[in-house]
Amino acid sequence: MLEFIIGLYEGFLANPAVEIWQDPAYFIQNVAGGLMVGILYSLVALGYVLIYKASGVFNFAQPMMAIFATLALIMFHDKVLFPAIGTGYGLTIVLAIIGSMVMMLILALLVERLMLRPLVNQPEIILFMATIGLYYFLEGFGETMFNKIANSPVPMESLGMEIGPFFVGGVMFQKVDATAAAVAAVMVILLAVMFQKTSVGRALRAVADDHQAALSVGIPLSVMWVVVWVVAGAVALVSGLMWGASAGAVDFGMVFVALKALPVLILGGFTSIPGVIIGGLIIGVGERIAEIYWSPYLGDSIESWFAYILALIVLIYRPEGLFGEKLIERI
Amino acid sequence: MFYREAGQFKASYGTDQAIFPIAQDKWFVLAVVAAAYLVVPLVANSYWYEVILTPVVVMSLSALGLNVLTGYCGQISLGHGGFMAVGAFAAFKIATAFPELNVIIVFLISGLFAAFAGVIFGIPSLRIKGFYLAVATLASQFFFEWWFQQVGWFSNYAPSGTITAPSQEFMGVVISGPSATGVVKYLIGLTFLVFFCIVVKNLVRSHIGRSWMAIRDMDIAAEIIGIKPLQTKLLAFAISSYIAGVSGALFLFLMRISLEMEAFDIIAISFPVLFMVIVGGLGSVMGSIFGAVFIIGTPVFIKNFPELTTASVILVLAGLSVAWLTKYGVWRWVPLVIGVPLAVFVFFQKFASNTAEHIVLMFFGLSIVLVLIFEPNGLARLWQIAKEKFRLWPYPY
Amino acid sequence: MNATARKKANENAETMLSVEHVSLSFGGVKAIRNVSFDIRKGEIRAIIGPNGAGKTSMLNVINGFYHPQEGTITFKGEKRSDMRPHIAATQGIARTFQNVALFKGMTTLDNIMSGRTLRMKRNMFWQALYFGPARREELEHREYVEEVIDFLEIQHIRRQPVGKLPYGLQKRVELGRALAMEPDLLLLDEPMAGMNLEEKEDMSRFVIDVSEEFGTTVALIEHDMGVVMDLSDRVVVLDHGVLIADGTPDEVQSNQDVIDAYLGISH
Amino acid sequence: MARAAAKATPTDDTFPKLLLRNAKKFTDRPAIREKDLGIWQSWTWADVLDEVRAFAIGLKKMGLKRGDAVAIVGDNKPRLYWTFVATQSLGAIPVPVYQDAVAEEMTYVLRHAEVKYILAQDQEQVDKVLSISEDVKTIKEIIFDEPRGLQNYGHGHIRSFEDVQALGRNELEKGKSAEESWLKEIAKGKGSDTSVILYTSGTTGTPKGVVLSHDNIIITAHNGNKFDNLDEHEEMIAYLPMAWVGDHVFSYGQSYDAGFCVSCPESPETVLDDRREIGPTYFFAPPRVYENMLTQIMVRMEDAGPIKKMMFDAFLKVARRCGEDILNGNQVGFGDRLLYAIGDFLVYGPLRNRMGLSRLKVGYTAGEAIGPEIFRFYRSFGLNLKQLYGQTEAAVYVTAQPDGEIFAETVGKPSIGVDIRITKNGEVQYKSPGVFVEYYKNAAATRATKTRDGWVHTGDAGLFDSHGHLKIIDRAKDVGKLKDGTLFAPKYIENKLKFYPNVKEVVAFGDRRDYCAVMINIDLVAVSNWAERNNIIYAGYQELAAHPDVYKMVKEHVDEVNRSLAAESDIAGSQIHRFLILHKELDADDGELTRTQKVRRGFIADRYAELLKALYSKTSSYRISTEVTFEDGGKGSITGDVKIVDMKPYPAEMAKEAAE
Repeated sequence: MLEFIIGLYEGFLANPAVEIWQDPAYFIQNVAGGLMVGILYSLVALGYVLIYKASGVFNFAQPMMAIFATLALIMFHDKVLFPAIGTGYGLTIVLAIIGSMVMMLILALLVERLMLRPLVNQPEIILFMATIGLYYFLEGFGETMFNKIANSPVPMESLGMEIGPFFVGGVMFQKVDATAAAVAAVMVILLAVMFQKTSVGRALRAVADDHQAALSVGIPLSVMWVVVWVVAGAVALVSGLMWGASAGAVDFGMVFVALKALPVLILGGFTSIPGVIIGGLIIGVGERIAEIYWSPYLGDSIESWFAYILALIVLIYRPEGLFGEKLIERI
Repeated sequence: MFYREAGQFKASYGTDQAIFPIAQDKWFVLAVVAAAYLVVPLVANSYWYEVILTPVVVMSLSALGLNVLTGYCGQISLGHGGFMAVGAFAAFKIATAFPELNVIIVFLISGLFAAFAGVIFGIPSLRIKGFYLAVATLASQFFFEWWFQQVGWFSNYAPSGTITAPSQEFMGVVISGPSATGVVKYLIGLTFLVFFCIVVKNLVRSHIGRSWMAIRDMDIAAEIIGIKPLQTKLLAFAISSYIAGVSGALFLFLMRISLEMEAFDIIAISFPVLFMVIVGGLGSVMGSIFGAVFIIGTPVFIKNFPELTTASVILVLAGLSVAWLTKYGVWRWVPLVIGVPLAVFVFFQKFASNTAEHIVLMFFGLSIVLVLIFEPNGLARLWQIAKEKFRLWPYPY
Repeated sequence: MNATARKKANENAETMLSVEHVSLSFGGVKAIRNVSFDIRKGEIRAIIGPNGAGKTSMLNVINGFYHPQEGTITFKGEKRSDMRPHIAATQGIARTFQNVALFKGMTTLDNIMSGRTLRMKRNMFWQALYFGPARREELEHREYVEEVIDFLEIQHIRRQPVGKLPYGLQKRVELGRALAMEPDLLLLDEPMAGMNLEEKEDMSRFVIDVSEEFGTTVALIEHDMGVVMDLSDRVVVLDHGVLIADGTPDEVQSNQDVIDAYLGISH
Repeated sequence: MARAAAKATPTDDTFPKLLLRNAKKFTDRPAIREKDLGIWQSWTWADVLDEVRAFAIGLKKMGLKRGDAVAIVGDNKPRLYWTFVATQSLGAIPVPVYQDAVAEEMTYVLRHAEVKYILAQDQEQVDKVLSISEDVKTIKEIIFDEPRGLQNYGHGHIRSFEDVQALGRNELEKGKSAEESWLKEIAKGKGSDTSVILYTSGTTGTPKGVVLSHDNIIITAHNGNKFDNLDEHEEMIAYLPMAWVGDHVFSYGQSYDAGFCVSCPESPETVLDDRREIGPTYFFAPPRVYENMLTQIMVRMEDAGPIKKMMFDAFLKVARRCGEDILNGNQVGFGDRLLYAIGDFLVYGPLRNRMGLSRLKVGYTAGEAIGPEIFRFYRSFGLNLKQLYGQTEAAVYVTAQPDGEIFAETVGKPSIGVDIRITKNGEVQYKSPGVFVEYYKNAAATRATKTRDGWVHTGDAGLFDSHGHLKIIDRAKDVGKLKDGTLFAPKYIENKLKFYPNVKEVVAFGDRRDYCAVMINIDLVAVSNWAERNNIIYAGYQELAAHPDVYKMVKEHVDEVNRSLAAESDIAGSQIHRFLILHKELDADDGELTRTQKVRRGFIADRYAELLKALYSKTSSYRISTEVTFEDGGKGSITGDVKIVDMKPYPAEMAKEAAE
C-alpha cells in the first residue's frame, strides 16, 4: 500500500517536478503551446456563451457551425457554385468571407424561424436536444454540400497568415498558433466591448436576463436572436479558420477537437466570457502538461479525457462552474 | 374501432393497476410478442437478422436503459456508449476467463460492472443538473474510450485492441460466437428485451418509478415528500447502466461478434441511442422500441429504396409547409425551397455510398428537430394518440 | 364545531413544534429576525403578514429547506437547528407550495401515490417482478390514496395528467399528496391563492375536515383575512421578518402593530 | 289468468325470504356492486345476507317494530338497497323518498307516512332531514351511510350505518338467539304484507302513497324476468331514483327474483362512464336519456372530419334500411347483410361501445312516448330496445313488446298475467297481480282509481291495433278537439318535434281553440354547438333562443312536422299554425316540469298566459318578464322579447303527393 502511494507520489508529483527542473525551457514551451491551444478552445467556447447568454440555448452545434462556416469560405474562395461536382470559379478572400457570413446569416435566420421560434418557452434541455439535431443536420448537409472540398487546407496566403516557427528567448512558437492566439484575443476583447458598451449588447443582455422583461421594453426578441446567432457564426468562422490553420486542413473530423470546448464551458461557467477565457487557458495548459508529464504513468493520449475529468471534478465543488452565476433555488 | 371496453370493469386494485388494463391492448401486445417469437423466425432471412432484427432488439434494450435515466429520471446522459462498452468488455473478459460459464449468465453479470461504473459517474448528478450534467457524462464516455484502448489487458492484449466473442454451445446449439445462427442470436436478444421491458415497466409503475419521475418533474417537491435525491438518482444510474451493460454485451456477442472500442464512441452509440429515446418517446418503454426501429430502420430504408426516400422526403417537406400554413407565413415554404432541390440533387448523385450516410445524418437531425417541435413526447405519444382515437371511434373527441 | 370550540379543545394540548429565536439571512438580507412561536398539537395555526414579511421563509425553515443562522426548532420534543427536507418528511412534516409544485408529467393518482413513497419499503427486486409483497404493498397504499381522493372529491381527474388541470384542482391534488403522507404537521403555503370564492370555500372546508377527521396539525399562510379569521385557532403575524403579534384571531385583529403593518406605516 | 301465473310460494314470497334463498342458491355470485374508491366493490349474495342480518338486528335493537315506516333517501347505493330488505325482514315498511325532493315535499311524505326512522345517504340529506325535523315529530332516529362531514353531529339520534351494524353484530356474538329470532321474524312475513310505499311524484296535486305488497312486486318481477329470459347472469346499473317504481322493480325486485347483480354508480355525474365500465345486459331508461344520447352522438359526429362524417352518414343509411330487419330476424339480402356487417365493425359496434351498451340483451324505455325515429335509430344499430307501458299502481308492467314484435308506435302486448280492457271513452284499464293494495291513508283516491272488481283506471287513452298491440295516444284527459272538431293529441305533436336534436321540450296547445300552436325549448347543448360552428355569438340561453337563425332552423323543423301531420288524415287538421321559442329553459325548480322531467302543460299555460294569448292573436312579438328560482333557492327574473312565427299548414292531399 505504502509503495503504491509512493509510486503515485513519484509518478504524479516528484518525477514531473524533477523533469521540469531539469528542462524549464521545454516546460515553458509546453505551457505556451497549451496557452495557444487553450485560447482556441476559448474561442469556440465563446460561441456557446454568446448564444447561451442571449437566448438561453446551449447550442451543441457550435463546433459544427465552425466547420461549416470555414468550409463555406474555402468553397467560395476555391470553387463557387457546384462544389460537390467540383467545377466553378474562385472568389477573392474578402468576397469569400462575405459569402461565408451570408451563409451564416441565412443559417441564423432559418434556425430562428424554423427551430427556435416553434420551441420558444420549452425547457432549456429540449432546446439543447434540438441543437444536437441541428448538429447532425449540419454535418449531413455540410458533408453533402462540401463533398469535394473536405480536407482542403485553409487559404493561408490569401488570409495573410505565415507558416513556420519563430523563437522568443529560445522558446519555439508556431507563427500560426501565435496568429490564432492574437486573433482570438482581439475577438474576445471586441465581444466584451460589444456586450458592455453598445446598445445591441445591452439589449442582448436584457434578453438573456428575462425574456418577458426584454419584450416589455420593446426589444424584438427574434431580431436579437438572429443577431446573436450571426455573431456566433462569425466567431465560429474565425475559430474554424484558426483551428484549420493550426491543424493543416479542415474537415468534419475536427469536430472532436472542438468538442473540447465543452469542458471549457462548464469549467468557466456558461454565462461568463472571462470564465471561458480562463477556463480555456487552464484546460489548454493542463492537458498539455498532463500529457507530457503524466502519460508515462497513465498511458498515452490522456488529452482525450483529461479536460472532461478536470471539469467534472471542478463541477462537484462548484456546480455552476468557476465563474458562473450561482443559482439560488427559490420555492 | 377495435375497442369494446364496455363490460371491462375493475373489481380490484390489482386489475386496475395492470400494465394493460384494457383487454384489447393486452391481447394486441401478446399477439405482437408471439409473432416476434413464432412468425418472424419463419419468414426472416440472414440479411434481415443481421441488418434489422438483431440490431433492433439489442439497441432497443440499450435505449430502454437510457430511457430509465433520461426519460424517467430526467438525467440527460451523453455517455451511454461508455457504459455499454463496460458491459461489452466485462462480458468479453469473463467469457474468455471462464469459458465454461453460460454466456447468458455472463451477460447478466457484466451488467453489474456497468452498473458500478454508472454509480461512480452518477455521483456528480447530485450537484450538477441539466446540460452541465450532460456535458459531465461525456467525461465517462471519453474516459472509458481511452481506458479500454490504452490498457491491453481489457482486450487480452490483442494488438489492434479488437475483441471477439468466443463461441459457446448450450444444449447442442451454438449460442454465441461467429458460428451462431441469426435466428438464435435474434431470439436470445428478443428474450432479453422482453424480460427487461417487463422489469422496467414494473419498476416505473412502483414507488421507485414514481420517485424517479418526481425527481424529473420537480426535484424540490420530491425532496419534500421524503424522496432522497442522491439515492434515487444513483439507483436510476445503476439500473440504466446495468441495462446498458447487458445490451453492450449483447452488442458484442449477438450483433458485432468482433469489435474495437470505436464501436462505442459518441457518434456510433451515445447520440444515436439518445435519438432513439427522443424520437421514440421519453419516459416510455414502448417508445424505446419505436425509437430503435426508427433509427435503425431509416438508414436501411434509405439505402435500399433511394427513389422512395426522395419521394417521401419531398412529401414530408411539402406536408411540413402545409402544417405550418397558419403559423409561419411565407417561411413555411423554406423546407420545400431548400429540401426539394436537395432531395432531387441527392437522387441524381445515385446515392454514392457515403452520400447515403450523409443523407441519413441530415434525416436524423431533421427528425429530432421535428419531433421536438411537433411531438416532444415522441412516437410513443403518437401511438397513444392513435390508440385514443380508436377508443373514441367514431367520435372525434 | 366552530373555531372557538376547537380552541378550547386545544388549549391544553401539548406543543408539537416550537420555533425559538430563529434568524435567517441571505447574503446580508435578513429574512427572519429572532422569531419565536409554537404550534400546538391539533390546532390550525395561521402565519400572516404583508408581502415580504418572511412567511414563506419561515415555512422553509420549518421543513428544512432553509437553514437558519441562529435559533432552534423543536419538533415533537426533538431539538434541531438544521435539517434536510426529506428528513423533515420522515419525521412527519408535509407541505404544499404557494406556486403549485406538482409532478407535471404524472397523473393525479401517481402524484398522490408518490406521497406514500416514504411508507413503501419493498425493494427493487420485488418491484421489478411486481409480485408478492411488492404488489400487495402497492395495492394497500392505493387503497389509502383512494380514500384521500374520495376525501378531496377528485375522483373524476384520477387518471388525468396534472399539468393540464385547472389551477384550483391542482392545489387540491397537491393537498392530496401532502395528506397521503399522513403527516403530523401540515404546512400550507397560501392554499387559497388565486382561487375563486367557491374554490376558496371548498378548500376551507377541506382544511377544517383535515384538522377534524385526521387530527392533523395545520400551519398555514394566507392572505385572505376572512379565511384566516374563520379557520385558524391562533395567528402569528410577521412583518419584515419580525414577529409583531401572536394570539387568537380576535386578539391579533385588534393589535395596533398589526393594523399599522397592514396599512404600511413604518416603524 | 292473473292468478295462474302467480308462483309465489310460502318459502319465497317476501324479499327477506328471497335473500335467504339467494344466499344459499347463488352464494358466491355477486349481488351488488358499487364504484367506490376507484374500483367496483362487490358483495356476493352471502355477503349481502351477512350485512343485512347485522343491520336488521341492529335496527331491532334500536327499537324498530313491525309496521313502522322507514324512510330511505339518497342516491342508489348498496346500503340503501339493503335497508329495504332489512326493514322488510322485521315487518317494517320502507318508504323511499326522491333524493332531490325539496324540504316541503319531503316534509309531506315523512308526515304522511309517519316515518320513525330515516336512512339518509349523506350529510346533505341529513341536513335536509334535520331542517324539517321540527315539523315531523314522529322521527326517532337518523342513520347515515356516508360519514363524511358528519363526525360532529354528535347527538344520540344520528348514527352511522356501521354503528347500527355493530349493534347487530354485538347481539349476534352474544349467542344464537338473535339470529334465530330474526329468522323467525322473517318467517312471520307473508306475500300479502305491505312491501313498500312509493309516493308518486304527482303531476297534479299532492303525492299519493302507493302501497304495494310483496306479492305485487315479486310476482310482477318474476313475470318480467320470464318474459325476457333474464337470469342471474345479467348485469344492470341502478341509476334512476330509488323512490321511483321502475328502479324498485328492476333493480330490487327483478334482481332478487333472478339473482342478478346490480351495480351502483360512483356518483350521478359519472353514470355514463360507470355504465360503460359495467356494460349492462339489461338496461332501462326513460326516453329523455335516449334522446340525450342521440343528441350527443349527432353533435359529436358533426365535429368529425369529413371522411368520417361521410362514412357515418352512409352507414346510418344502411342501418336505417336493413338494421331493424336484421335485428328482428327477417329476410335481408346478402349485399345489405355484408354492408351491415362492415357498418357494425366501423360504426354501430364502436358506438354501442361508447354508449356502454355492447353487451345489451334487452333495453327498455317507458314513462313517456319515445319518438319513433329515435326508437328506430337504436334498434337499427343492433340494440334490442323495447317499449313498455307501466304504472306505479301496477308495479310497473302493464304491456311490453315481445322480442321480434316491435312496432315503434305501440307499447306492446299485455305483460304476463295482465288483463286489459278499453272503455267506451277510450281509457285503458287493467287488472294484474301487480295491482296495488291501496293509496296509503287515502281511501277516496283508491276508490277513484281502482274499481271494486280490481280494474285500475290508467287515465290514458289508447287502442289495440291489428297485431293486438296497445297503442297509447295521450292522457285521456289531455286528448281534446280543435274548435272545428279535429282530434288534437298534444303529446303526439310534441314528441314529433322533440325528435329533432335541437329541440328539447315542446308544449302544444289547441284544445277548444282555433288551431294548434306550440311553445318550444331549444336544446342548449345541441344548438350552442351548432352556433359555434356557424360563428353565431350569443351570451346565454335567452339570446340564443331569440336568434333569427335559430328561429329559421326551428321553423324548418316545424314545417317538416306539419308535412308529416298532413299525411295522417285523422289529425291533419291539427298542424302547427304558430310557434314561439321560450326565453327560458323549462325547469323543475320553477314547477314547469315534474321531477321526472315531464312537461306540466296546465301550469305552463297559467304561467305564460300572456304568451299563450299572444299565440292566439296576430302579434309577432311579445315582451315578457318571468320569475325564476335559482339552484340555491334564490329568486330572480328574466325579461325578454319573444317572437312568434306563423306557419303555413299543408293541405292534407298535397302533402300526400309531396310525400310520394
